Amino acid sequence: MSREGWINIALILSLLAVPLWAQVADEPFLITLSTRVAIFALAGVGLNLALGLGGLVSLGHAAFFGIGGYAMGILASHAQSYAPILEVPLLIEGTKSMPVIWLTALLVSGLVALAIGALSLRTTGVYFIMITLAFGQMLYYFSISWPAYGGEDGLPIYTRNNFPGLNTLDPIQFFLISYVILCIALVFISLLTKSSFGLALNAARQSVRRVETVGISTYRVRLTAFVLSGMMTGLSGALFADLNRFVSPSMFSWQTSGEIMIFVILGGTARLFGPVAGAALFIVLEHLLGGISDYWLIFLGLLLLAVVLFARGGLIGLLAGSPSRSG
Amino acid sequence: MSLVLFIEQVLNGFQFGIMLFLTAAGLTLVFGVMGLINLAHGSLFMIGAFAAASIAGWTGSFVLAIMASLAAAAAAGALVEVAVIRKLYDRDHLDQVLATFALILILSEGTRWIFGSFPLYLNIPSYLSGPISLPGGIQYPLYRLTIIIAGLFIALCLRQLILKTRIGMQIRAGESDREMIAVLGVNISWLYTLLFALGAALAGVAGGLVGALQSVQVGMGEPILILAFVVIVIGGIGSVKGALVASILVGLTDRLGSILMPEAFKLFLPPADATLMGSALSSMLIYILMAAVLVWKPTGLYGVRV
Amino acid sequence: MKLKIMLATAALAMTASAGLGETVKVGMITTLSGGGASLGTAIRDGFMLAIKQANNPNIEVIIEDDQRKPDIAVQLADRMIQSDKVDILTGIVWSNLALAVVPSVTAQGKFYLSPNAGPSALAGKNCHENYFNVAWQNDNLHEAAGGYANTAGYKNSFILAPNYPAGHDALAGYKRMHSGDIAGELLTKLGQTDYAAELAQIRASGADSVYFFLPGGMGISFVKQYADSGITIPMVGPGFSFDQDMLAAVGDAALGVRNTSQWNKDLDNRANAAFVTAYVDEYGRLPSLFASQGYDTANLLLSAMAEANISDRDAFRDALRAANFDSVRGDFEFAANHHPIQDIYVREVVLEDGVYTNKILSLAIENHADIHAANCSM
Amino acid sequence: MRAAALLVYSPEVRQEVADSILATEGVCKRFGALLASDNVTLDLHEGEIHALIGPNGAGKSTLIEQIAGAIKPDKGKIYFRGHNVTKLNTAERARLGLARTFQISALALEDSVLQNVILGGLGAQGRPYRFFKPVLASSALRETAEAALERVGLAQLARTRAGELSHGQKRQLEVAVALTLKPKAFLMDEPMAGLGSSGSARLTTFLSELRHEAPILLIEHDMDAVFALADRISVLVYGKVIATGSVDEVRILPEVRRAYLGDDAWDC
Repeated sequence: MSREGWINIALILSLLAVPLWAQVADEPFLITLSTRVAIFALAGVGLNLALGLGGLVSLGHAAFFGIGGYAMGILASHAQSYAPILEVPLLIEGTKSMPVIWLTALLVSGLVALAIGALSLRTTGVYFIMITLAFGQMLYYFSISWPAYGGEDGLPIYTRNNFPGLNTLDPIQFFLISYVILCIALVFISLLTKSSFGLALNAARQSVRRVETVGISTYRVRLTAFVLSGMMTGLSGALFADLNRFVSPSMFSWQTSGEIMIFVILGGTARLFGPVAGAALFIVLEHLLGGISDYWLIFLGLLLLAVVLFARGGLIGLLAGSPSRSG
Repeated sequence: MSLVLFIEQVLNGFQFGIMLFLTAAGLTLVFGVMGLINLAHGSLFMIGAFAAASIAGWTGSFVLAIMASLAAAAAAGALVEVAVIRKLYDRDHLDQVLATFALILILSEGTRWIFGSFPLYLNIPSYLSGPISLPGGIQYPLYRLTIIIAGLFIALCLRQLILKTRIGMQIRAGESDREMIAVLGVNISWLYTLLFALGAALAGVAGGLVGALQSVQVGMGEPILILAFVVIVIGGIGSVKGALVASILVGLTDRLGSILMPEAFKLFLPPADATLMGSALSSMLIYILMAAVLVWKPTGLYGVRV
Repeated sequence: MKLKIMLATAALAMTASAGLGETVKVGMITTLSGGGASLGTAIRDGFMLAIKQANNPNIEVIIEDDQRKPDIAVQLADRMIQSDKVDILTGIVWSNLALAVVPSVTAQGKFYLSPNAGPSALAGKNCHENYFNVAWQNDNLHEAAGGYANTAGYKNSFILAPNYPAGHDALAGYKRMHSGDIAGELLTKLGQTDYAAELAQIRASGADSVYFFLPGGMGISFVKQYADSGITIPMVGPGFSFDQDMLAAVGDAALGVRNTSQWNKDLDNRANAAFVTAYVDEYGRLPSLFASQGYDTANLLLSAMAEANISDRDAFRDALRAANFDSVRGDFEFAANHHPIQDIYVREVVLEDGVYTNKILSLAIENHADIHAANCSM
Repeated sequence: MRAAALLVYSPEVRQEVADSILATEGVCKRFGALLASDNVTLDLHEGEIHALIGPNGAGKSTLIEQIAGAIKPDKGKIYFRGHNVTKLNTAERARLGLARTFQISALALEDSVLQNVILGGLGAQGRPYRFFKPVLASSALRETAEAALERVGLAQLARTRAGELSHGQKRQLEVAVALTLKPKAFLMDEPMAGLGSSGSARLTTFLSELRHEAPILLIEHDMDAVFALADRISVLVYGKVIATGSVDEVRILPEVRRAYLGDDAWDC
């Protein structure tokens, strides 16, 4: 196995080992932090599909993160108040069941990604970056000013949603749920990278003309990737909302988009485990630097700058050397 | 709505648009010539406002304050260009987005470190304060009128600079063909630093001028940054003329939208709901405008580059 | 930022209030970085001043910055409860952060003492026995402004606020108490900094007064632009837009503006005089409304510690409910929903020895409690 | 089968062009003041190599781009296999069987040579939307790809990254990708450029055979290759076709003599 492969295994195992140890040592907060890492990593894995593999620099992925969060918030709040979401033309009731919420989050964020992607992918380069940012802002302002679900105050959900057979309020069990979903996403991406679709998407990033000339529509390939990417980020948003038992418009803010992007870059763009390493590093930094100074964001900025300027492969790139793409 | 009120709102839209133009012009020039997308442009706007507030507090002179905003932002721009931006020209947009995002964190928190968390004081000088009467019985604040005139003057200077001077020629050469300016024997890195500082100075002046109207505080640059991006994308990235047209368009849409949307909804909704719906929709209006323009013309109104 | 304050045990003998020996751990989550940092800093400074004065060795305070982000606040609350094992949380400035944090804190059996945010949900339907608000319910100052408008004889007010829940509550609060007409009502964009369009509408509306709720930088921008617009009708706002830490940035534009507040530095009571002097000595600036709320919050906590052990939740809760402390705002008691019943004043912005500050004009409403208590089943 | 589906787009089948596989009819394209294609009408028959020659800037590449579907003509129609394809985009025309190689190589340079060729096979299959099965595990795709590489002589380099290939090898790879599409016609934009003389000679032999699989519309500056290969030649000047005919007919035209045989140089 390659060096990167070993690093990946070490990474995913330590993400499991830390909370398990914390469970034994009675450090529940460490479990919460690890859950956060797993959920952010999932958001990053989603973005990385569009950004790393597809070369689509989306500065609007907070839109899907937020949609996933609100899918959870709206369903759970209606279940809490026993008020149906919709009565006409058909009865839709709220739910506290995680699998149903996840499916809804996947479906809705997928549909939103389809709409945003269909328009945004007509443009390229900076225009694409900016139009995705604009769609994110649109949803942000909408979520703030629409009072039905709390507006800027957000929407608190008093108890965590249910998963059959598990006690989700137990931190370690909720961690395991998030961890397993992250692992499934990683397996999916690793298969996708080697699949027909992965080949076409990767080639479209390198040369649009090449792909078009063999009769494959790059627009459709990219749109598919964008939708899948949005769905994964949407699912992570639903989990994040469940972790906090709260959703708010700040999930939609452009800083959230920036942070998800930071996870990807810190870890290493287009690396399978890049977002995992990046999210872990970000959370650790947030805690270490946050303890040192009120002005810790300066240090985060400097570090980020150093990674972009001098360590382009990110954390995994530093440890594993340059990637071997050919296969 | 009365005609006087409508005209006043149009003037407000113009004034808002002119401010956006000053911020967006530098951004679009830097992209057009260097191909660089700079998220930290809003921080230069903020630096201009802080410099103006400091100098105004120290000397009491508004003119000196505005000159300071120009000088400080230009200096900060040049410094940032030499230290960081220069290494980003031949990188892809992703690296540029990330590096300049990092610069926002550094510049914002650095400013807070130096100036503290409390907003600073900067006010309109007495000789520009208060409203004046325009023909037709319109009362309009003199300071805002000054901003419109000063902004148009700066836009005109910029046009002359680009069309009539040697530096302008080099800039235009750089826009059409980056290798060309090397052939002309121009010191490119010097030209780039100068151009970046020029863009920063424009943003800084905008910051100083706007600072007198609003609150000078950390984070004031981000909302204006996003609006400036909307402007240059609508105008076509790299086109100064496009930026001017789009600025006015965005300014008018935003100002008139926030007034007309609730009124329009009142035609078929109860007033409270109409205010709510209208306000919600008007806050999204310029983004809807941008999406519509891009769907219609994927490279903006005056854009040619892809 | 992590700041553990453990006061010297040597001081134990000297303090009269430290009657009971159990250590109380307090977690303060507040905004210390970014745009809203001035509010959190003031709350922290007021709170810590009271702690320092009490010199009680049995209290330990952990302070963390929430960056004004709800998810960070939730994470900090989880950490403080799970790792640091705090008994009491406090410090949150913003309603949306409080709504994210408070329900889960109280559900886990911890106390939350709010030094600022008082969203209506927590005062009404979702009130909780472990939640105490030491500042106000969000509507209070707006209601007081509506009441003041009646006494001042304003018949036709133009009102505006940002389009978000606290803004909607503000306008509703004003209208609840104001008996005159509404000349116009506007919801502005959150974070908006240019109010030219709104000012033009105010000018055209024929209103005889303006009431606005625009917190933070929005308020500074509005007041400056209002002063420059040539509009001469009187303007009224809630106290936090004309707070001590803000006034320097507004300058002359604020002079003469009436605003409502439950506290001011010239309130005539002994606790307040001592607080103002000590605050100026400690930090070299005049205290703000937020600082006074932080100070009261700490003193409420200290008063409960003097009467009950934290391990006896019921006794401690009773001690808190009794509110047996000298509030800097004078009389203070809790309503059934654990929100204050208090007097609210009208202040005017003045220039005193070259410093912009407020002075009290009159009482706006007396012994005021919020209306949401009716929805609270406690 | 795909072609049949596309008939829905293009019900219009013109008799006069039905016997040619590819045809343009009155194609015009203007860029500002420059008329890049001026009423261009030409066609490509089964089994032939039709060469397009002309000085630099005559609009040869613009014409190829329009035939391939990358640029839309302002006026005129393009027919392929009897269907009006003017409104179809590049990918749709490629799926009808129009293969193309580029003047400046367009390859996925980070990918291996094999991956580049497999992409062609994927396009020909029309099914890139498979997310789970490793693409290299498909024996059908691999065999087609390896056969194509064998034909152009790149079989040994299958695992090399495309970016590491020499200029000539990249050209060969482009041809290999085009082969996997099992095309009905080729568009080739200066395939000889940058090849050494031995490379040129090899490619000439190869193309000479290839025309029997599918006809080739060829842009080429190497006149020796053109005269050796072409069945017909069209001369394009200022966007206009000034002559079409056999090698011998075109060779004696005064314009061509001036341009290519040293009487005068248009190129300068």
